Formats: sequence, C-alpha cells, structure tokens
Amino acid sequence: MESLLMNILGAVTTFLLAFAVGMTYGGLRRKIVARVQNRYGPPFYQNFIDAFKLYSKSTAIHHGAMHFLGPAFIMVSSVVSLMFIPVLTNNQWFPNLNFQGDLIFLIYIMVFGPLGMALGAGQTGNPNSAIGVTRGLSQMVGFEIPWVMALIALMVQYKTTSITGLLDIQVQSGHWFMFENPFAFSAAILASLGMFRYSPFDIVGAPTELASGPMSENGGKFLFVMMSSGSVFAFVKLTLIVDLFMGGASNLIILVIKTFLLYMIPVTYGIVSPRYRTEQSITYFWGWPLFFGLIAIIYAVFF
Amino acid sequence: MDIINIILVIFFAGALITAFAAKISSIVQDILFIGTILATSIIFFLNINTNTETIINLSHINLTLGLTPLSLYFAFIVFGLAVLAGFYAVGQMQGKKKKGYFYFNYLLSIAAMFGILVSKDLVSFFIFWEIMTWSSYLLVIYNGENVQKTGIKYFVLSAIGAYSMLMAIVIIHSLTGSFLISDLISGFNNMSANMQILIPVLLLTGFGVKAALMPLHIWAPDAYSNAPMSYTAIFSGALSKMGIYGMVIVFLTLITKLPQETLIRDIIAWLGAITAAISTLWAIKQDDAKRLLAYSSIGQLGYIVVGVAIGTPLAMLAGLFLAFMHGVFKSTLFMVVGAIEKQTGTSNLKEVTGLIRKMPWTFIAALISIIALAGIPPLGGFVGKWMLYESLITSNHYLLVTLVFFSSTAAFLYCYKFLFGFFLGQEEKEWSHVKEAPAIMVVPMLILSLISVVLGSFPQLILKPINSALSYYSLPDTYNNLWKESMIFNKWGDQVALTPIVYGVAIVFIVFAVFLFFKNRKTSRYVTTKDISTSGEVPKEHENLTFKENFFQPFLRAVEPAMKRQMDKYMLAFAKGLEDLFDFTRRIYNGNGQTYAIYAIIFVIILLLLSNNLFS
Amino acid sequence: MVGTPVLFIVIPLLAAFIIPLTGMVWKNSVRIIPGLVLSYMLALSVSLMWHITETGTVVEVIAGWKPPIGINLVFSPFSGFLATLMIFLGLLVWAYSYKFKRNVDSEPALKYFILLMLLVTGSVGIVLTGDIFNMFVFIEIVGISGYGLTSFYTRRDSAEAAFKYLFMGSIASTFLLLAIMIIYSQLGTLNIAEIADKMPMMSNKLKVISLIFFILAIGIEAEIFPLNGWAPDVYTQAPGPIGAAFAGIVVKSAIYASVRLVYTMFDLSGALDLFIVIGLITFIVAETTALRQERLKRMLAYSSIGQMGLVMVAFGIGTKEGIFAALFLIFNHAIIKSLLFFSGSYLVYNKKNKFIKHVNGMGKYLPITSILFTIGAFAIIGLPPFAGFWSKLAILTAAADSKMLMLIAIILTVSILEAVYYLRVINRIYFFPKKKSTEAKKPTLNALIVMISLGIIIMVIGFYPDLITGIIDRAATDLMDKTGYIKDILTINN
Amino acid sequence: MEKYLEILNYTIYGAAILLLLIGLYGALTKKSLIKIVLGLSIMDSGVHLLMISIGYLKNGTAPIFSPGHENELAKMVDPVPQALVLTAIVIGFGVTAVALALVIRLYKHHNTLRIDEIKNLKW
Repeated sequence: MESLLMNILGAVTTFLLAFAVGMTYGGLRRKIVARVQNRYGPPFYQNFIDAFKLYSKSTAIHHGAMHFLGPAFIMVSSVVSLMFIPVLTNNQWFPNLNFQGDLIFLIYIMVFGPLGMALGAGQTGNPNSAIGVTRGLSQMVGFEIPWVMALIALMVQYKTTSITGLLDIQVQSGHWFMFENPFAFSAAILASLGMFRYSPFDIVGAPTELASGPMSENGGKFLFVMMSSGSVFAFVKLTLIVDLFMGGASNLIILVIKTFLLYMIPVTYGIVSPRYRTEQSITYFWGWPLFFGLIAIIYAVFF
Repeated sequence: MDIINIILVIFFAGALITAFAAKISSIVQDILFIGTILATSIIFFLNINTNTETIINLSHINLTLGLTPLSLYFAFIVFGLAVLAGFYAVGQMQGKKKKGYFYFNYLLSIAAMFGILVSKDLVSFFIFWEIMTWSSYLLVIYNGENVQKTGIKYFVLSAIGAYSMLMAIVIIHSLTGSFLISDLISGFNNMSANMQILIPVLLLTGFGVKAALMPLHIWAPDAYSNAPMSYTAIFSGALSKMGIYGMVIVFLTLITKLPQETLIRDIIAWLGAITAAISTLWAIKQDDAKRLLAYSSIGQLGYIVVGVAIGTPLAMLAGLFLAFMHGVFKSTLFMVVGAIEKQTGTSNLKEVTGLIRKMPWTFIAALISIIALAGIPPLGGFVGKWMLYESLITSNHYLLVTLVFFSSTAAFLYCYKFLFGFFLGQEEKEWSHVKEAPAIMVVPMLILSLISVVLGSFPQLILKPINSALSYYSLPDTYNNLWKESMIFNKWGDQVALTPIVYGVAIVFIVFAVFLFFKNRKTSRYVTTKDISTSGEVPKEHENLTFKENFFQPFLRAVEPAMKRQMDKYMLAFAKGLEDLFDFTRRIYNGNGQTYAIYAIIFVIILLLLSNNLFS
Repeated sequence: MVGTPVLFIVIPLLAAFIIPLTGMVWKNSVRIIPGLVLSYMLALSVSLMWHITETGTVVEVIAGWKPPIGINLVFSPFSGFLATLMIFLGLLVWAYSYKFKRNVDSEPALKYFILLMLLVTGSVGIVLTGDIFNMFVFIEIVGISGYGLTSFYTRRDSAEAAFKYLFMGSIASTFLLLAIMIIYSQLGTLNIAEIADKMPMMSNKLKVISLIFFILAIGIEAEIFPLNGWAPDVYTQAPGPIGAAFAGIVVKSAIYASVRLVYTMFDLSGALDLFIVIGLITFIVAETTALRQERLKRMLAYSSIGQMGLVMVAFGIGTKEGIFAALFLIFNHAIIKSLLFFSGSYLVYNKKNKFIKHVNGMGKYLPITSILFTIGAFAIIGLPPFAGFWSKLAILTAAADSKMLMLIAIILTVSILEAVYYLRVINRIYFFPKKKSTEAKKPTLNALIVMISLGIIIMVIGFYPDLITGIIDRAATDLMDKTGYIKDILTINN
Repeated sequence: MEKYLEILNYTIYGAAILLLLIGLYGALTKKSLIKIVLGLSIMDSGVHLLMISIGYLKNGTAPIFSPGHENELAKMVDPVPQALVLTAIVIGFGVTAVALALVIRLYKHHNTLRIDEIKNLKW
C-alpha cells in the first residue's frame, strides 16, 4: 500500500517536474526567439502566466463529446509516455513504470497524442483545424521514419529494446551512444526537429497566423490542458533523447543542462529557417535524416 | 455421425432451406438463417474436440476431417464473426432483394471456411476452398455493379491461386501417394530439391491470393468494396484468414525443412511489407470508405504475412494475434460503413459528414476499432504490432521493420480520414435526418469493439490457443518465454506489461476527461459546428466549412513516385492484350468450308512429314 | 439379360423403316416410337452392363460367322460404358425435344426423331463393333443423320453448316477407306482383334501412314484441331438438343474409335504423345477461341471441343489413371454439356442469332433454367462440389503421376480462360438488365424434367463420385487389357 | 514385254490414286459448290477403284464356290473388297444426294454457289 502511495506520489512529482521544466523551456524559447528577432519578448515565465490565465478562464462553448475527449487523449499520450521514461539514471527516485514498457511501446504511445488532438479538432468542425491535423499527421509520417530508424539502430546495436536497459549500458560503460553511433544520434536529432514542430516545421499549428491549426477552436481549460500536455511532452522528448543518447542524468541539474542544450537545437534551427510546406518537410525528413538512419542501422549491424 | 459432419450438413441444409424459404416469408428466412448459424456455432463451441477424425471413404480418395489446434484457433475467428456478422446481416438485409441468394452464399462460405479448417487432407481442403471461392464470388457480385470487371478479376485471381494449389496437390499426391497433409509433412524430406521448392511456392501462391499478397492482391479493393458490407466483414475478417491459415501451415511444416528457408521467408516477408506499405498509401488516397477499408485490409494482411513468414515463435504469435485482431476490428469497421451506408445511402467520405451526434454508438465502435487498427495502446492491436516489431528486430530484419513501421504510421492518416470523414467535421443539414442504425446492427459492432478492448488488457485469452496451435506444429512453448499472463516479452527479455499500461492509460484518461468535463460542464454550452471562429469572423450561411477535397494532398504529393506504378493496370493491360490476341487467333476459323478441308490436308501432310520423328 | 448386343443395331434400324409407315396412321407415333426404342436400348445396355460384371465381355457373333471372318459386336466394360452413356443421353435428348418442336408440323418432326434415333444407333454401333469396315459404315450412318439434323431448320444458315460438315465428312470417309484398305491389303483382315494380333507383321511405314489416315478421318469426327472447323457451325445451327447430342454422343464415339485404334490396334509408341500434343493444341485453341465468342451456342461448341481435347490429352497420358480420368471426363462432359446446351437453348430461345447478350437478365424470368445453367457452368469449370471437379482432379492426378508438370500447368492455365467466359455469361444472366427485344420462353415440362434430372446427376456425382467411378474403373482396366480383348474375340466359341 | 505388262498391273493403282488426287484437287480449289461435290465424288470413285484393285488377282476367277472347282480356291479374287466397295458406293451415293440437296438449299438461301461467299458462320 505504501509503495503504491509512493508510486503515485512519484508519478505526480514527475508530472509536476515535467510540467515546470517544459513550461520554462517554452518561455525561454519565446524569449530567445524574440531576442534574435530583435524584439524584447515576454519574460521566461510568461508561459506559466498564460497557463494560469487559461486555467482560470471558463469555457463558454463546446462542440460535443470529442471536444472534451480530444485533450484528454493528448494528455494520456504525454503523461503515460512520461511514466515510462526514466527521468534519472538512479531509478530509485522516479521509478514510475520504467520497467513495464519499452521503446516500441513508447513510440506508439507518443503518437497517441496527435491522433487525440486530431479527433478533438475534428469535432469542432473548423476546417482550419482539420487542415492543420492533416498537415500534422502527414508530417508525423515524415519524421517518424528516421526517428524509428535511429531507435532501431540502438536496439540492434545493444540487443535490447528497453529504455532502462539502454540507459544502464551507457551508465555502466560510460560511453554515450551519441558517440557510439553518431549517425543514429543525427537521425534522431533531425527527426526531433519535426517532433517539436517549431519553425521550419510549424505549418501544422501555423502560430503566426490568427486562429488556425488544430487548436483554433480550443480555449480556456481545453487550451490549458493542451498547453500543459505540450510542455510535458517536450520534456518527455528531451528526456528520452538524453536517456538514449547522452547517458541520462544522474541528478536533476545535469538533466536540466542536458535537456536544455538539446532543446536549443530545434530552437536555433527554427530561428534561422523559413517555414516548409508540408510536402517539403516530408521530403526533408526522407532525405538526410533517413540516410543517417540507414547508415546508423548499417553501422549498428556491421560495426 | 460425427460432430463435424453434423455441422457441415446443418450448414448445407440450412443454406438450401434458407434460400427456398423466400417463398414463405422474409421473417422465416431471417430466422432460419440466424438459426443455422447459431445452431452450428453452438454445436461447435460445445463440442470442441481436436481428437476426433472423420474419414469419408471414396473409392480412391479418403477425405479426412478433423480439427487441429491451429484450425481450432481459426475456427474461433470464423464462427465468432459468422454469428456477429450474421445478426448484423439480418439487420442490413432488411427490405433488400435477393435475400435468399445472399443468405445461401453466406452460409455456404461459412461452411466452406469451416470445411477448410477441418480438412486434414488436401482434396477436401481444395474442395472447400473452391466452394468458398465461388460462394464469395457470388457475393462479390451481389450488388451487380461492375460484375464483369470486379467479379471476373476476383475469380481469375482466385482461380490462379486455386489452380496453383491444385497443381501442388496433385504433385504431392504423385510423390507421396497420399493426399493427407500429415503425409505431406512427413514425406517432404524425401522429395527432390526441385519439388521441395516448387510445392511450397505453388501452395504459397494459392494462399497468397486469398491473403491479398502483393502481385496477387489486385482483386481485393474492388471485391471488398463491392460485396455487401455485412459479408465484407466476413470476407476481410475471416475469409482472408484462410490464406493466412494455409501460409501458417506451409511455413511451419514445409519451409522449415528447406535449405533456402531464409530466402523464401525473406521474399514473402518483403512482399508482405511492400503490400502493406503500398496499399496503405492507396488507402490514404481513397475517398470511398469501402475502398479505403479494402486497401487497409490488404495492408493489415500484409503485416500478418510478414509475421507468419518470418516465423520465429514471436513472429508467429504476432501474425496469428494480428489475424485475430484484424478479424475483429476490420469487420467492425466494415460493419460501421455498412450501417452508415444503410442510414445515409452512401459510403463516400466526401459526402457524409458530422454523424457523431446522430450515430453515437456506431461512432464508439468505429473509434475503438480505429484505435485498435492503428495499433495504439492499450487496445488489442498494439499487442500484435508490438510482437511483430520485436520479432522483426530480434530476428535481424531492420529494413523490413522500418518499412512495416512506415506503413503502420501512415495508417494513422487513413484512420483519421475515416473517422473525420464520417463522424467529425461540419454537421451538414443534408444529414440531419440520419438516425442511429437498428440495434441488431449496432450490438454486434459494440461486442466486437469490446473484444478489441478486452484483448488489449488480456491478450492471454488469445495467446493461449495460439500457443497450443504452435506447439502442435512442434514450435517451442511460448508461455513464460514470450508471454506470461498479460506480459509479453521478446527474445532479449525485454517486456511490456499490459496491465500497468492499461491502468496508467485508463487513470490518466479518466482523470483528465473528468477534469475537463466537470470543470467545463456547467459553464459551457453546446454550439453547432457552424458556430466557429474562422479567424475572428462569423462564417456566413453559404460558406463552405467542410474540408473534404484533397484531404492528404501534401502527403500524397510527397509519396507520389511510389504510387505511379499500379500492378492493377499492368495486369489488366496484360489480360486485355491476351484477349485481343485470342480474338485475332480465332480467325483461323474463317468460315470457308474449303479452308477447313485444306487444313485437314495440311494436317495430314505435316503428320506424314513428321512421322519419322513422331513414331520412332 | 434382356437381349444380345445385336439388338442395339437391329431394333432401331427396323424401327427407322417402320416409323414412316406408322406415322401415316398415327402421327404421334413418330415421336413416341423412337423414345420407346431408345428406352429399350437403355434397358438392354444396362442389363448387359450388369451381366458383364459377372461373365466378362460379351462378344456377339453375327450370322454365325465366327471372328475373324464374321462381323462381331463387342460389349466390353469399356464399350458398354460408352454405349450406355450414349443411349442414356439419346433418351434424354429425345425426352427434352419431345415437345420441342410442337409448333413445327409433324413432317420435319418425323425426320427429326428418326434421325436422332439413327444418330444414336450409329454412335452405339461405332462403339460396339469389332470390325473396322463396320465402323466405317456406322460413321457414315452417324454422318448422314448428322447432316440431316444439322440442316433441320430451313430458315437459319443451317445448310451452310451442314455442307461444311458434309464436306469434311466426305474427306474423312475417303481417308478412312484408304486407311482400311491399307490395313486389309497388308493383313488381310478387318477384325480389330485380329488386326491387333497381326499388327507386328505390318511394315512400319504403312503402319504409320494408315494410322495418320485414321487419325485424320476420325479426328474430323472427334473435332480435333485443325479438323474441327465444321463443328462450331454445326453446334450453332443444329437444334439445341442436337448440339447436346453431338457433344455427348457423336464426338464420344469418335473418341472411342481413335482410342481403340491407338490402344488396341496399333502398337506405335509415339501415338500417345501425338494424342497429347494434338489434344493440348485443340484444348488451347478451342478455349482461347471461345473467350470472345458472341454467340452462346458457338461458345458452348468451342468449350465442347476444348473438353474433347482434354479427353485426348488424358488418353494420351497412357496410364490407367489417365484412361480413368479420360472416361470420367467423357462421362461428366456428356452430362454437363448436355445440360448446358439444353438450358442454354431456352435462355436464348426466341432469337435467331442466339447472341450471348440475349441471356441478359434471364435469371429473373427463367430462374430454374438459369440456376441449372449456372450449375452446369460451375461443373464444367471444375468447381467442387459439382461433378466436373472429380474428373479434373483425376486428369491432373494422372498427369502428375506421369510427371507431366508442364501439362498440368497448361491445362490449369487454360482452365482459367474457360472459367472466364462461362462466368461472363452467368453474370449476364443474373446481373444485366433484360433487353427489351428478348422475351423469356418458359421451358416445357419434359424439358424441365430432363434438365433438372441432369442437374441432380451433376450434384449427386459431385457429392458422391463413387456412384460412377467403379464402372469407369472397370472400363479403364478393360481398355488397358489389349491381350484380353484379342483373346476374348478370337477364341470365342458359342 | 513381260516386264512392261508387269508394270501395267500396277497402273490400276496409279489410276486410282490419280483419280483420288484429281478429286481432291477439285474439292480443294474449285469455288463452285457443284464442282466441290463432283470432286468429292471423284475422290470416292478413286478410292473404290483402289479397293477393287487390291482384291484383284491376275487371271482370277469369280469368288463363287461351285462344285468341281474347289481346287481353284487360290485363284479366286478376294470377295471382301468387292463387298466393301458395294457398300461404299451406296454410302457415297447417299452422301452425294444429301450434298446436292444441301447445295440447292444453299443456293436458295445465299443466291450463290461460290463457297467463299457462304461465310455467315465463322470465328
């Protein structure tokens, strides 16, 4: 009973941590982008303010059951995948459900979110939402392939599909996989650009246009849930890559540093790139990232 | 009489009586139809026994019937779907013409599938296979649309498959002197190397047709979409599994004994994966839900073929599990389309829209099945997909797994298109009259969706019979090894525990759904889908807010090169060319009696000239 | 035992003379007497079949001259099987056409039934006779009655068909006589058994020439390619049931003759391979030609020719399984093709051109006929559980046992074409809208009974082939037993 | 001289075969239906002649048993071909009659006797 309670406590803590880190990173990104674009930009805690504002707003209208369920689906995706990722190398702290799933499972549960978002957006009847969803799903097919190839390369190289297993190998040997198999790392990083949906892959949400993309019909608590899910999800992705390629983190500070450095890659890449059209981004992902993925697998098999 | 015979006799008698009951009354026909299915299923489920064997003695051929654990597993699929789709069919066929024709062929094809499964010798296997083919052919052309194109295409492809199988059967008989499958298995080692290749290839061709494997799949989109949906549920759900069933036997018993084992396995697996990838792309392109699902079926069967072809214990588990799951969710989806078609009169995704509030139960069934199809945890589809990927990775098929993964990810696109097209989006006035389908149609769908949900948390329900089926063909026991209760492992010992996953997903989902619901329920009100924020403007009445055209245009533009070449077109062109050739050659018979006489003289002269060579 | 084999010949010939006389008194007797004669022949042959299972082959010596001098009739399991089948079909054709031409005045009907009876008699004679010249005579009887039946309808292009048939038939008879004379001049006998006995004495060259002449002559009747140009025309233009009679009776007798030649008379080794080649070419050409036919009966005709090619192939395999398969195929083809011709004639009843498109939508107006046609088509394609499947399985098994894999592949490939054109017709019957100009004609009761009984036979054989396989097996054994045949005839002492 | 007479014995065969070929030629090349029927008849005659000549013996006697001539058995011509020819002639006659009847019908139906114009049934 006590362990169950501890588990739940741990899970909630993990969630809060992910929420906080994700929100902060989001705010920092806004700031950095603004500074690069020679604007002043919002403070780094702006996202917290936004979230609080959204949470306290009451929702006036809804479009039906899926409108409610869509955000819940998204949340399931980010939270459950968070539960299955070791946050720290020392598993005593946040064990959650680390040993119960593996990478394949994680890949699948991570795509659960977009589908949920798609369903919620579909119910609203806003054509812009649906257009955004189709773009998002198409783009997802694009980046999932190199991403999966990178992961397969790792799994093949180390004969395990478990995240904790891969992490343990890194911790014990002291070698990070980003150096052991740099191609896999490149493919994963390039794929993660798409996952974050920052520029140049931001046609899905189309944030610079007014009220377009999957979220355009969501406001208030719907948007709050989506936003927090997004933040958690960003944390999940970063932690996952850190776990898989950068030897994990033995404590929170290292985790923050590593994830932040990692996070800067899509952010800076986005700042300097103009937006791609959907098919351009798909072909982008099936270019170099796919090639790297292929090389990674070959490297993993033969070396 | 033996149970198997009784079931078959009931089926055949029931089919005939049902067909002729049209003279009496429509209700009686329905009752007889349902009665036949229920009676046979009840007899079957109450008397499951894999030990009995019935031998029907003919003068030179003995037909041996009996169940094996593997066929028992497939019989579950067949009978389960037959009953549910049967009830559904009664609902769907209300007020339609040619009910007797439909019921007759429906029952006959179920009987034939059962017959295939209980056949222990190749002749009865082939007999039932052919009965299945023609009864399903008659149902494919039931709607009378494109009968010459769709129907003939289906039949020709089926005939190619069946005849290559027949060729294999007679060759086997000439080599072993027996038609028994067990004799084939035991005598396979003594055959010459050529025959050892030829026989499996021929058999696989035969099964590949029904399993819609790559170059032989061209019948499937048309056939699946033209048959009545209540039958397509069976067609795609159970009938295609007969091909899988045959493949499983071939791979488990024959291919393993070959020196070229890995080569054949790889070829078939790659064919399966390519099938899956290409047909997924085509499914994304379809605007008709039936065709979308048809292509999706081909793709799903491709996964199953991959699993079966790879043939490691885990891959076999995956293939067979997916076979069951595909039967469950794909028949649900076909039923959904059927229900929508019955209620709205069309199955075009471009026309129908916004049915979620009109047909909520259908939507739930569709949603669950789509999630299962997409392989997203915690539903049953995930278990199969997981095992498939793990088996591919652990057996060193890295590019194959990438390809499979690609098609499985791309499948999300058509999944969404299906759900969005029918249920989500704008609620147009045109469909405001639509009502939920009758209960007799909805309940089977819901039961099937429930199965999808249950299997996601308790895969052992299905893994146990699969395990006994596999151990019958002397594969190592997989219990404790690859699965244990609701835990599944791979060869490297990595595991996925479904129970925590299901709990986790359920808890998170409920927490947030409840949160959103209770926080918003009081304050918010429902508004129609016309009342949306289009960039801050209020949309006017005449403005089109429905997004239907060119749904995945950007994606399709990106994958265009892969879709340029269509096997279908090549094959049709080939058939057309052949027919024209024959049309030309038949001019030998030019109508002039004298020419015929000249032919005769030429014939004699040729024979005389060749006589030295002919009669040495 | 109701009688001796000679009655097969005597009774119908006698009746043929009497019928015109009785026809003057009682017009209906013209229809009825042939039926009675055929029924009697059926009863006779069935009882003989029963008899020979106990006593072995019955050899009838005519006019007290013992073989090899006298003419003899041989009722062996093989010839008896074919004779019974032919008479049975003849009876069915009679029953089917009993009221077929009710609206035709009795004068042509008189010809029709007598000619039908003679057709059957001639074919039975070919099968039963043990003498090659006698065989020639019977072939001519079949031919002449065939010409008459073909040109039965004056309004169609029937004379054209009949003339082509006659043309080819005359050439056939010339070469048949030549072949017979070559053999006679060398061996000094016309008795098949004695010829077979003395055959090694003949020089190889003459043997080959006479065999080729025989093959030409009998091949014309057996519709082998390229000698079958007349056949589709005749099938198309003759009255519907006569198409069945040709497919089921005449061709079978010719096949019998050719088989008797190759298996019993000649001892040339390459003859069987020739059979396979010719049969296969016939099969392929006929089936591919049938694919794009526009007329129903012509399609059925080509299909029939193709099946005969397949029978030749099966005989050419040369093993007992092959003969078994061939005989099974003969039986099935006789039954099934008759059903197809019978029901097909009603599907395109009132149309002069009998285009396939005239069957459009008939499934609704002629449900039973359509179902029977469907059963027939499925059976001839070889779909289980209909009769045709077993013969197809038998022939493929025989081919496989003889290691002829290419043969199996070709047969199966061509069978797909066969399936295609039959299914096209079936699709038209059920799924195409009826043409306004066509009108459905309900089959008469007798025709319906005949068709249904044929359908039932197809189904029953399909479910339980053992009903017939025993007889066929004995027949096949009998044909293989060449020395037994010679001994049976030459040592007869009654 | 003897030698030439010996050859002359075989001329009958040559004549028969020549007749056969003439008939065949006529049947195969002439376009008129009547000529074709004539050709067929000539063919028949050729065969009949051949048959007769096969049974013929030089200086043979009629195949009739009569008292006192029992020792001439070997000199008798073979009676069988003669019987056969009789039958064949009758049959040939019948066939020719039917053929001519058909020719009349054809002429009425098609208004021509050219066989290459009577091609309603083909392919």
